[in-house]
Amino acid sequence: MDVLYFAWVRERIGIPKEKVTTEAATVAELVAELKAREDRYEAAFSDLSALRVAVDQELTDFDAPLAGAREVAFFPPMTGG
Amino acid sequence: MDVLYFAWVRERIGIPKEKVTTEAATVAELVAELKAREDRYEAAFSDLSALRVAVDQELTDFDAPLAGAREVAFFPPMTGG
Amino acid sequence: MRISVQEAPFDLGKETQAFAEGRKDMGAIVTFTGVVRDVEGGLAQMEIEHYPGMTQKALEAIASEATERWSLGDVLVIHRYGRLQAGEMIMMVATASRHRKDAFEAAEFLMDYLKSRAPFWKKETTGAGTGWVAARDEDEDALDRWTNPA
Amino acid sequence: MRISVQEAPFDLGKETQAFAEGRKDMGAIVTFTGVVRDVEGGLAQMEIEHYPGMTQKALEAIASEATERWSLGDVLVIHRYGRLQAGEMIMMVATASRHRKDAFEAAEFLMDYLKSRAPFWKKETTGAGTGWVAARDEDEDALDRWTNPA
Repeated sequence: MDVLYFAWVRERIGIPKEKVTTEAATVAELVAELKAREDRYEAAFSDLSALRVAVDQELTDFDAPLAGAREVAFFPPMTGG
Repeated sequence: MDVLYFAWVRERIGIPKEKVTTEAATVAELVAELKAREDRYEAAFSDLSALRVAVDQELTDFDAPLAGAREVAFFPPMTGG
Repeated sequence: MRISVQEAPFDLGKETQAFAEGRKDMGAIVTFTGVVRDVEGGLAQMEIEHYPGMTQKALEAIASEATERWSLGDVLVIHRYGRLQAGEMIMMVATASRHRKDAFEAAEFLMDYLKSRAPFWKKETTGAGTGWVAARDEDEDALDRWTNPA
Repeated sequence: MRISVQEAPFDLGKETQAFAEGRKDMGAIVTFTGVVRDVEGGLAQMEIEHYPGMTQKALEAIASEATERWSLGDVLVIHRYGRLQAGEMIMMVATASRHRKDAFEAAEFLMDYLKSRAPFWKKETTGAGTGWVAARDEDEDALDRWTNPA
Protein backbone atom coordinates (compact mmCIF):
# COMPACT_ATOMS: atom_id res chain seq x y z
CA MET A 1 0.00 0.00 0.00
CA ASP A 2 1.25 3.53 -0.74
CA VAL A 3 1.34 5.84 2.26
CA LEU A 4 1.58 9.57 1.48
CA TYR A 5 2.42 12.49 3.73
CA PHE A 6 1.73 16.17 3.10
CA ALA A 7 2.68 19.53 4.60
CA TRP A 8 4.22 19.33 8.08
CA VAL A 9 3.46 15.60 8.33
CA ARG A 10 5.72 15.10 5.32
CA GLU A 11 8.35 17.34 6.86
CA ARG A 12 8.33 15.54 10.22
CA ILE A 13 8.50 12.09 8.68
CA GLY A 14 11.02 13.27 6.13
CA ILE A 15 9.58 11.60 3.03
CA PRO A 16 6.53 12.34 0.84
CA LYS A 17 5.64 8.71 0.13
CA GLU A 18 6.54 5.14 1.01
CA LYS A 19 5.37 1.59 0.39
CA VAL A 20 4.06 -0.07 3.52
CA THR A 21 3.18 -3.73 3.90
CA THR A 22 0.66 -4.07 6.68
CA GLU A 23 -2.03 -6.29 8.08
CA ALA A 24 -3.69 -3.30 9.77
CA ALA A 25 -7.47 -3.52 9.53
CA THR A 26 -8.09 0.20 10.08
CA VAL A 27 -6.33 3.50 9.65
CA ALA A 28 -5.89 3.70 13.43
CA GLU A 29 -4.08 0.35 13.44
CA LEU A 30 -1.80 1.52 10.63
CA VAL A 31 -1.02 4.66 12.62
CA ALA A 32 -0.15 2.55 15.66
CA GLU A 33 2.22 0.43 13.55
CA LEU A 34 3.92 3.51 12.10
CA LYS A 35 4.29 5.17 15.50
CA ALA A 36 6.02 2.04 16.81
CA ARG A 37 8.67 2.28 14.08
CA GLU A 38 10.65 5.42 14.81
CA ASP A 39 10.54 8.69 16.71
CA ARG A 40 9.80 10.75 13.61
CA TYR A 41 6.54 8.81 13.10
CA GLU A 42 5.76 9.12 16.80
CA ALA A 43 6.29 12.89 16.45
CA ALA A 44 4.13 13.19 13.33
CA PHE A 45 1.23 11.16 14.75
CA SER A 46 1.38 12.38 18.36
CA ASP A 47 -1.90 14.32 18.11
CA LEU A 48 -4.42 12.69 15.79
CA SER A 49 -6.90 15.53 16.30
CA ALA A 50 -4.45 17.70 14.32
CA LEU A 51 -4.42 15.23 11.43
CA ARG A 52 -6.69 14.27 8.59
CA VAL A 53 -6.63 11.09 6.55
CA ALA A 54 -7.70 10.08 3.05
CA VAL A 55 -8.04 6.48 1.91
CA ASP A 56 -7.86 6.04 -1.85
CA GLN A 57 -8.10 9.83 -2.21
CA GLU A 58 -11.35 10.16 -0.27
CA LEU A 59 -11.42 11.96 3.07
CA THR A 60 -12.34 9.59 5.87
CA ASP A 61 -11.64 9.08 9.58
CA PHE A 62 -9.24 7.03 11.63
CA ASP A 63 -11.76 4.22 12.18
CA ALA A 64 -11.99 3.61 8.42
CA PRO A 65 -11.22 0.03 7.27
CA LEU A 66 -8.18 -0.54 5.06
CA ALA A 67 -9.40 -3.69 3.30
CA GLY A 68 -8.55 -3.30 -0.38
CA ALA A 69 -7.05 0.17 0.07
CA ARG A 70 -4.20 1.07 -2.30
CA GLU A 71 -3.34 4.53 -1.01
CA VAL A 72 -3.52 6.16 2.41
CA ALA A 73 -2.58 9.82 2.93
CA PHE A 74 -1.98 11.73 6.15
CA PHE A 75 -1.97 15.51 6.37
CA PRO A 76 -2.94 18.47 8.55
CA PRO A 77 -6.33 20.19 8.20
CA MET A 78 -6.57 21.62 4.71
CA THR A 79 -6.16 25.32 4.01
CA GLY A 80 -7.38 25.83 0.47
CA GLY A 81 -9.04 28.86 -1.03
CA MET B 1 -41.87 72.92 -7.31
CA ASP B 2 -40.74 70.40 -9.94
CA VAL B 3 -42.82 67.25 -10.07
CA LEU B 4 -41.25 64.30 -11.91
CA TYR B 5 -42.79 61.06 -13.14
CA PHE B 6 -41.01 57.87 -14.10
CA ALA B 7 -41.81 54.57 -15.81
CA TRP B 8 -45.56 53.84 -16.13
CA VAL B 9 -46.45 56.83 -13.97
CA ARG B 10 -44.81 59.02 -16.61
CA GLU B 11 -46.61 57.14 -19.36
CA ARG B 12 -50.03 57.45 -17.72
CA ILE B 13 -49.64 61.13 -16.99
CA GLY B 14 -48.04 61.71 -20.37
CA ILE B 15 -45.19 63.98 -19.33
CA PRO B 16 -41.89 63.38 -17.52
CA LYS B 17 -41.86 66.62 -15.54
CA GLU B 18 -43.92 69.69 -14.75
CA LYS B 19 -43.85 72.78 -12.54
CA VAL B 20 -46.55 72.73 -9.88
CA THR B 21 -47.48 75.58 -7.60
CA THR B 22 -49.06 74.19 -4.49
CA GLU B 23 -49.82 74.91 -0.86
CA ALA B 24 -49.91 71.20 -0.08
CA ALA B 25 -48.28 70.49 3.28
CA THR B 26 -47.55 66.82 2.58
CA VAL B 27 -46.98 64.51 -0.37
CA ALA B 28 -50.44 63.02 0.21
CA GLU B 29 -52.03 66.46 -0.10
CA LEU B 30 -50.13 67.07 -3.34
CA VAL B 31 -51.37 63.73 -4.67
CA ALA B 32 -54.96 64.70 -3.79
CA GLU B 33 -54.57 67.99 -5.69
CA LEU B 34 -53.12 66.26 -8.74
CA LYS B 35 -55.85 63.58 -8.75
CA ALA B 36 -58.48 66.31 -8.73
CA ARG B 37 -57.02 67.82 -11.91
CA GLU B 38 -57.64 65.30 -14.64
CA ASP B 39 -58.44 61.66 -15.28
CA ARG B 40 -54.88 60.82 -16.27
CA TYR B 41 -53.68 61.85 -12.80
CA GLU B 42 -56.52 59.97 -11.19
CA ALA B 43 -55.45 56.90 -13.20
CA ALA B 44 -51.79 57.26 -12.28
CA PHE B 45 -52.43 57.75 -8.57
CA SER B 46 -55.34 55.34 -8.14
CA ASP B 47 -53.34 52.85 -6.06
CA LEU B 48 -50.75 54.52 -3.86
CA SER B 49 -49.49 51.15 -2.60
CA ALA B 50 -48.12 50.63 -6.13
CA LEU B 51 -46.23 53.94 -6.01
CA ARG B 52 -43.08 55.26 -4.42
CA VAL B 53 -42.13 58.87 -3.83
CA ALA B 54 -38.89 60.80 -3.47
CA VAL B 55 -38.68 64.34 -2.12
CA ASP B 56 -35.57 66.21 -3.18
CA GLN B 57 -34.18 62.93 -4.50
CA GLU B 58 -34.51 61.03 -1.22
CA LEU B 59 -36.97 58.16 -0.90
CA THR B 60 -39.70 58.95 1.58
CA ASP B 61 -43.39 58.20 2.19
CA PHE B 62 -46.68 59.86 1.41
CA ASP B 63 -46.89 61.48 4.85
CA ALA B 64 -43.67 63.39 4.25
CA PRO B 65 -43.89 67.21 4.61
CA LEU B 66 -43.28 69.34 1.53
CA ALA B 67 -42.07 72.47 3.32
CA GLY B 68 -39.03 73.74 1.42
CA ALA B 69 -39.11 70.91 -1.10
CA ARG B 70 -37.92 71.75 -4.61
CA GLU B 71 -38.47 68.43 -6.36
CA VAL B 72 -40.98 65.62 -5.86
CA ALA B 73 -40.84 62.44 -7.95
CA PHE B 74 -43.41 59.68 -8.32
CA PHE B 75 -42.62 56.24 -9.68
CA PRO B 76 -43.39 52.52 -9.35
CA PRO B 77 -41.32 50.23 -7.10
CA MET B 78 -37.77 50.24 -8.39
CA THR B 79 -36.33 47.33 -10.35
CA GLY B 80 -32.60 47.89 -10.45
CA GLY B 81 -29.81 45.35 -10.52
CA MET C 1 -15.08 53.53 -4.03
CA ARG C 2 -16.26 54.10 -7.58
CA ILE C 3 -19.87 54.46 -8.69
CA SER C 4 -20.66 54.74 -12.37
CA VAL C 5 -24.09 55.24 -13.90
CA GLN C 6 -23.63 54.94 -17.63
CA GLU C 7 -25.34 54.16 -20.90
CA ALA C 8 -22.27 52.58 -22.50
CA PRO C 9 -21.36 48.92 -22.03
CA PHE C 10 -18.63 48.14 -19.52
CA ASP C 11 -15.82 45.63 -19.91
CA LEU C 12 -16.40 43.10 -17.12
CA GLY C 13 -13.02 41.46 -17.60
CA LYS C 14 -11.06 44.70 -17.45
CA GLU C 15 -13.10 46.07 -14.56
CA THR C 16 -12.70 42.88 -12.54
CA GLN C 17 -8.98 42.60 -13.25
CA ALA C 18 -8.36 46.26 -12.40
CA PHE C 19 -10.40 45.99 -9.22
CA ALA C 20 -8.63 42.86 -7.96
CA GLU C 21 -5.10 43.57 -9.08
CA GLY C 22 -2.29 44.08 -6.61
CA ARG C 23 -4.40 44.17 -3.46
CA LYS C 24 -1.79 42.89 -1.05
CA ASP C 25 -3.94 43.70 1.97
CA MET C 26 -7.23 42.28 0.63
CA GLY C 27 -7.53 38.51 0.44
CA ALA C 28 -11.07 38.32 -0.92
CA ILE C 29 -12.68 39.84 -4.02
CA VAL C 30 -16.33 39.20 -4.87
CA THR C 31 -18.07 40.35 -8.02
CA PHE C 32 -21.69 40.14 -9.06
CA THR C 33 -22.72 40.74 -12.65
CA GLY C 34 -26.29 41.14 -13.83
CA VAL C 35 -27.09 39.96 -17.34
CA VAL C 36 -30.24 40.71 -19.36
CA ARG C 37 -32.09 37.42 -19.39
CA ASP C 38 -34.04 36.31 -22.40
CA VAL C 39 -37.76 35.69 -21.85
CA GLU C 40 -40.20 33.21 -23.27
CA GLY C 41 -41.04 34.23 -26.80
CA GLY C 42 -37.79 36.16 -27.11
CA LEU C 43 -36.75 39.52 -25.70
CA ALA C 44 -36.59 42.12 -28.45
CA GLN C 45 -35.26 44.80 -26.14
CA MET C 46 -34.97 45.91 -22.55
CA GLU C 47 -35.07 49.61 -21.80
CA ILE C 48 -33.77 50.80 -18.48
CA GLU C 49 -35.04 54.17 -17.30
CA HIS C 50 -33.50 55.93 -14.35
CA TYR C 51 -33.78 59.14 -12.32
CA PRO C 52 -30.65 61.03 -13.34
CA GLY C 53 -30.51 63.45 -10.42
CA MET C 54 -31.02 60.75 -7.82
CA THR C 55 -29.33 57.62 -9.17
CA GLN C 56 -25.71 58.47 -8.48
CA LYS C 57 -26.52 59.71 -4.97
CA ALA C 58 -28.65 56.66 -4.17
CA LEU C 59 -25.90 54.29 -5.29
CA GLU C 60 -23.29 56.23 -3.32
CA ALA C 61 -25.47 56.07 -0.22
CA ILE C 62 -25.92 52.30 -0.58
CA ALA C 63 -22.20 51.77 -1.15
CA SER C 64 -21.32 54.00 1.81
CA GLU C 65 -23.61 52.04 4.06
CA ALA C 66 -21.91 48.83 2.95
CA THR C 67 -18.50 50.26 3.87
CA GLU C 68 -19.83 51.19 7.30
CA ARG C 69 -21.32 47.77 7.97
CA TRP C 70 -18.45 45.63 6.67
CA SER C 71 -14.71 45.91 6.66
CA LEU C 72 -14.12 46.70 2.99
CA GLY C 73 -11.01 47.85 1.21
CA ASP C 74 -12.94 48.97 -1.85
CA VAL C 75 -16.33 48.94 -3.55
CA LEU C 76 -17.24 49.28 -7.23
CA VAL C 77 -20.75 49.73 -8.64
CA ILE C 78 -21.48 50.10 -12.36
CA HIS C 79 -25.08 50.33 -13.54
CA ARG C 80 -26.23 50.95 -17.08
CA TYR C 81 -29.37 52.55 -18.43
CA GLY C 82 -30.85 52.80 -21.91
CA ARG C 83 -31.52 50.03 -24.42
CA LEU C 84 -30.08 46.57 -23.92
CA GLN C 85 -30.41 43.21 -25.64
CA ALA C 86 -30.63 39.75 -24.07
CA GLY C 87 -27.20 38.60 -22.98
CA GLU C 88 -25.86 42.12 -22.39
CA MET C 89 -24.47 42.98 -18.98
CA ILE C 90 -26.63 45.47 -17.09
CA MET C 91 -24.56 46.09 -14.01
CA MET C 92 -21.84 44.84 -11.73
CA VAL C 93 -20.72 45.29 -8.17
CA ALA C 94 -17.35 44.34 -6.71
CA THR C 95 -16.17 44.24 -3.11
CA ALA C 96 -12.70 43.74 -1.64
CA SER C 97 -12.09 42.67 1.92
CA ARG C 98 -9.51 40.91 4.05
CA HIS C 99 -11.83 37.94 4.52
CA ARG C 100 -14.40 36.32 2.30
CA LYS C 101 -17.35 36.66 4.67
CA ASP C 102 -17.29 40.46 4.54
CA ALA C 103 -16.79 40.53 0.78
CA PHE C 104 -19.71 38.16 0.14
CA GLU C 105 -22.12 39.77 2.60
CA ALA C 106 -21.39 43.29 1.38
CA ALA C 107 -21.92 42.25 -2.26
CA GLU C 108 -25.26 40.63 -1.39
CA PHE C 109 -26.28 43.69 0.59
CA LEU C 110 -25.41 45.96 -2.34
CA MET C 111 -27.45 43.80 -4.70
CA ASP C 112 -30.47 43.61 -2.41
CA TYR C 113 -30.50 47.39 -2.04
CA LEU C 114 -29.84 48.06 -5.71
CA LYS C 115 -32.76 45.84 -6.68
CA SER C 116 -35.33 47.71 -4.63
CA ARG C 117 -33.87 51.07 -3.63
CA ALA C 118 -31.96 52.38 -6.62
CA PRO C 119 -34.15 54.38 -9.02
CA PHE C 120 -34.12 52.17 -12.08
CA TRP C 121 -37.10 50.77 -13.97
CA LYS C 122 -37.02 48.09 -16.64
CA LYS C 123 -39.31 47.86 -19.61
CA GLU C 124 -39.30 44.69 -21.69
CA THR C 125 -40.37 44.40 -25.30
CA THR C 126 -41.15 40.87 -26.48
CA GLY C 127 -43.19 39.33 -29.28
CA ALA C 128 -46.16 39.60 -26.92
CA GLY C 129 -45.79 43.35 -26.45
CA THR C 130 -44.17 45.85 -24.15
CA GLY C 131 -44.44 46.03 -20.37
CA TRP C 132 -42.75 47.32 -17.24
CA VAL C 133 -41.03 44.67 -15.17
CA ALA C 134 -42.83 44.40 -11.84
CA ALA C 135 -40.91 44.47 -8.59
CA ARG C 136 -40.75 41.03 -7.00
CA ASP C 137 -41.95 40.52 -3.43
CA GLU C 138 -38.93 38.34 -2.76
CA ASP C 139 -36.62 41.24 -3.62
CA GLU C 140 -38.36 43.38 -1.05
CA ASP C 141 -38.22 40.51 1.44
CA ALA C 142 -34.49 40.13 0.79
CA LEU C 143 -33.96 43.54 2.41
CA ASP C 144 -35.36 42.32 5.71
CA ARG C 145 -32.34 40.28 6.59
CA TRP C 146 -30.20 43.43 6.71
CA THR C 147 -32.58 45.29 8.99
CA ASN C 148 -33.58 42.33 11.17
CA PRO C 149 -30.39 40.31 11.45
CA ALA C 150 -31.01 36.72 12.52
CA MET D 1 -18.34 22.98 -15.38
CA ARG D 2 -14.62 23.52 -15.53
CA ILE D 3 -12.14 22.67 -12.77
CA SER D 4 -8.51 23.62 -13.20
CA VAL D 5 -5.69 22.85 -10.77
CA GLN D 6 -2.66 24.65 -12.10
CA GLU D 7 0.70 26.12 -11.21
CA ALA D 8 0.49 28.95 -13.75
CA PRO D 9 -1.24 32.27 -13.04
CA PHE D 10 -4.72 32.72 -14.47
CA ASP D 11 -6.12 35.83 -16.10
CA LEU D 12 -9.01 36.86 -13.86
CA GLY D 13 -10.32 39.38 -16.36
CA LYS D 14 -10.38 36.97 -19.28
CA GLU D 15 -11.78 34.13 -17.20
CA THR D 16 -14.56 36.29 -15.79
CA GLN D 17 -15.44 37.78 -19.16
CA ALA D 18 -15.48 34.37 -20.87
CA PHE D 19 -17.57 32.87 -18.08
CA ALA D 20 -20.19 35.64 -18.11
CA GLU D 21 -20.38 36.36 -21.82
CA GLY D 22 -23.52 35.72 -23.81
CA ARG D 23 -25.45 33.88 -21.10
CA LYS D 24 -28.93 34.80 -22.24
CA ASP D 25 -30.55 32.37 -19.83
CA MET D 26 -28.48 33.26 -16.76
CA GLY D 27 -29.18 36.61 -15.12
CA ALA D 28 -26.65 36.37 -12.29
CA ILE D 29 -22.91 35.77 -12.31
CA VAL D 30 -20.90 35.69 -9.08
CA THR D 31 -17.13 35.41 -8.84
CA PHE D 32 -14.88 35.03 -5.85
CA THR D 33 -11.14 35.60 -6.16
CA GLY D 34 -8.61 34.75 -3.47
CA VAL D 35 -5.51 36.94 -3.29
CA VAL D 36 -2.30 36.20 -1.35
CA ARG D 37 -2.44 38.64 1.52
CA ASP D 38 0.71 40.25 2.84
CA VAL D 39 1.50 39.66 6.52
CA GLU D 40 3.06 41.76 9.22
CA GLY D 41 6.76 41.97 8.59
CA GLY D 42 6.27 41.21 4.92
CA LEU D 43 5.51 37.97 3.10
CA ALA D 44 8.56 36.74 1.22
CA GLN D 45 6.70 33.85 -0.35
CA MET D 46 3.71 31.56 -0.03
CA GLU D 47 4.10 27.97 -1.14
CA ILE D 48 0.95 25.98 -1.82
CA GLU D 49 1.29 22.22 -1.64
CA HIS D 50 -1.47 19.93 -2.85
CA TYR D 51 -2.30 16.24 -3.26
CA PRO D 52 -2.12 15.79 -7.03
CA GLY D 53 -4.13 12.57 -7.28
CA MET D 54 -6.92 13.83 -5.09
CA THR D 55 -7.22 17.56 -5.76
CA GLN D 56 -9.02 17.50 -9.09
CA LYS D 57 -11.47 14.86 -7.86
CA ALA D 58 -12.15 16.70 -4.61
CA LEU D 59 -12.85 19.96 -6.45
CA GLU D 60 -15.11 18.17 -8.94
CA ALA D 61 -17.03 16.56 -6.10
CA ILE D 62 -17.53 19.92 -4.38
CA ALA D 63 -18.60 21.60 -7.63
CA SER D 64 -20.98 18.72 -8.43
CA GLU D 65 -22.58 19.00 -5.03
CA ALA D 66 -23.11 22.72 -5.63
CA THR D 67 -24.87 22.00 -8.93
CA GLU D 68 -27.13 19.51 -7.15
CA ARG D 69 -28.04 21.91 -4.37
CA TRP D 70 -28.58 25.04 -6.44
CA SER D 71 -29.94 25.79 -9.87
CA LEU D 72 -26.72 26.65 -11.70
CA GLY D 73 -26.05 27.11 -15.37
CA ASP D 74 -22.31 26.76 -14.94
CA VAL D 75 -19.50 26.55 -12.40
CA LEU D 76 -15.81 27.41 -12.73
CA VAL D 77 -13.09 26.62 -10.19
CA ILE D 78 -9.43 27.51 -10.72
CA HIS D 79 -6.92 26.81 -7.95
CA ARG D 80 -3.18 27.30 -8.14
CA TYR D 81 -0.35 25.56 -6.34
CA GLY D 82 3.38 26.27 -6.09
CA ARG D 83 5.13 29.51 -5.14
CA LEU D 84 3.21 32.78 -4.99
CA GLN D 85 3.96 36.32 -3.88
CA ALA D 86 1.76 38.74 -1.95
CA GLY D 87 -0.86 40.25 -4.26
CA GLU D 88 -0.95 37.25 -6.60
CA MET D 89 -4.28 35.55 -7.20
CA ILE D 90 -4.46 32.06 -5.71
CA MET D 91 -7.81 30.88 -6.92
CA MET D 92 -11.21 31.84 -8.22
CA VAL D 93 -14.68 30.39 -8.41
CA ALA D 94 -17.52 31.57 -10.63
CA THR D 95 -21.18 30.61 -10.63
CA ALA D 96 -23.96 31.40 -13.09
CA SER D 97 -27.63 31.16 -12.25
CA ARG D 98 -30.98 32.60 -13.26
CA HIS D 99 -31.26 34.45 -9.96
CA ARG D 100 -28.72 36.04 -7.69
CA LYS D 101 -29.58 34.05 -4.55
CA ASP D 102 -28.50 30.75 -6.09
CA ALA D 103 -25.36 32.25 -7.61
CA PHE D 104 -24.28 33.83 -4.31
CA GLU D 105 -25.09 30.84 -2.12
CA ALA D 106 -23.38 28.38 -4.42
CA ALA D 107 -20.24 30.54 -4.57
CA GLU D 108 -20.12 30.77 -0.78
CA PHE D 109 -20.68 27.03 -0.48
CA LEU D 110 -17.84 26.36 -2.92
CA MET D 111 -15.52 28.63 -0.95
CA ASP D 112 -16.41 27.15 2.42
CA TYR D 113 -15.75 23.65 1.12
CA LEU D 114 -12.59 24.61 -0.74
CA LYS D 115 -11.17 26.18 2.41
CA SER D 116 -11.51 23.08 4.56
CA ARG D 117 -12.08 20.11 2.27
CA ALA D 118 -9.83 20.57 -0.75
CA PRO D 119 -6.34 19.11 -0.22
CA PHE D 120 -4.21 22.26 -0.26
CA TRP D 121 -1.77 23.44 2.38
CA LYS D 122 -0.14 26.84 2.60
CA LYS D 123 3.33 27.59 3.88
CA GLU D 124 4.32 31.18 4.50
CA THR D 125 7.84 32.54 4.57
CA THR D 126 8.25 35.92 6.25
CA GLY D 127 11.10 37.83 7.86
CA ALA D 128 10.25 35.90 11.04
CA GLY D 129 10.69 32.49 9.42
CA THR D 130 8.68 29.81 7.68
CA GLY D 131 5.49 28.15 8.90
CA TRP D 132 2.42 26.27 7.78
CA VAL D 133 -0.77 28.28 7.84
CA ALA D 134 -3.09 26.79 10.45
CA ALA D 135 -6.68 25.99 9.62
CA ARG D 136 -9.05 28.48 11.23
CA ASP D 137 -11.87 27.27 13.46
CA GLU D 138 -14.20 29.75 11.79
CA ASP D 139 -13.57 28.09 8.42
CA GLU D 140 -14.61 24.75 9.88
CA ASP D 141 -17.62 26.42 11.51
CA ALA D 142 -18.59 27.97 8.18
CA LEU D 143 -19.34 24.48 6.86
CA ASP D 144 -22.02 23.94 9.49
CA ARG D 145 -24.51 26.23 7.81
CA TRP D 146 -24.61 23.93 4.78
CA THR D 147 -25.21 20.77 6.81
CA ASN D 148 -27.55 22.32 9.40
CA PRO D 149 -29.57 24.84 7.44
CA ALA D 150 -31.21 27.47 9.65
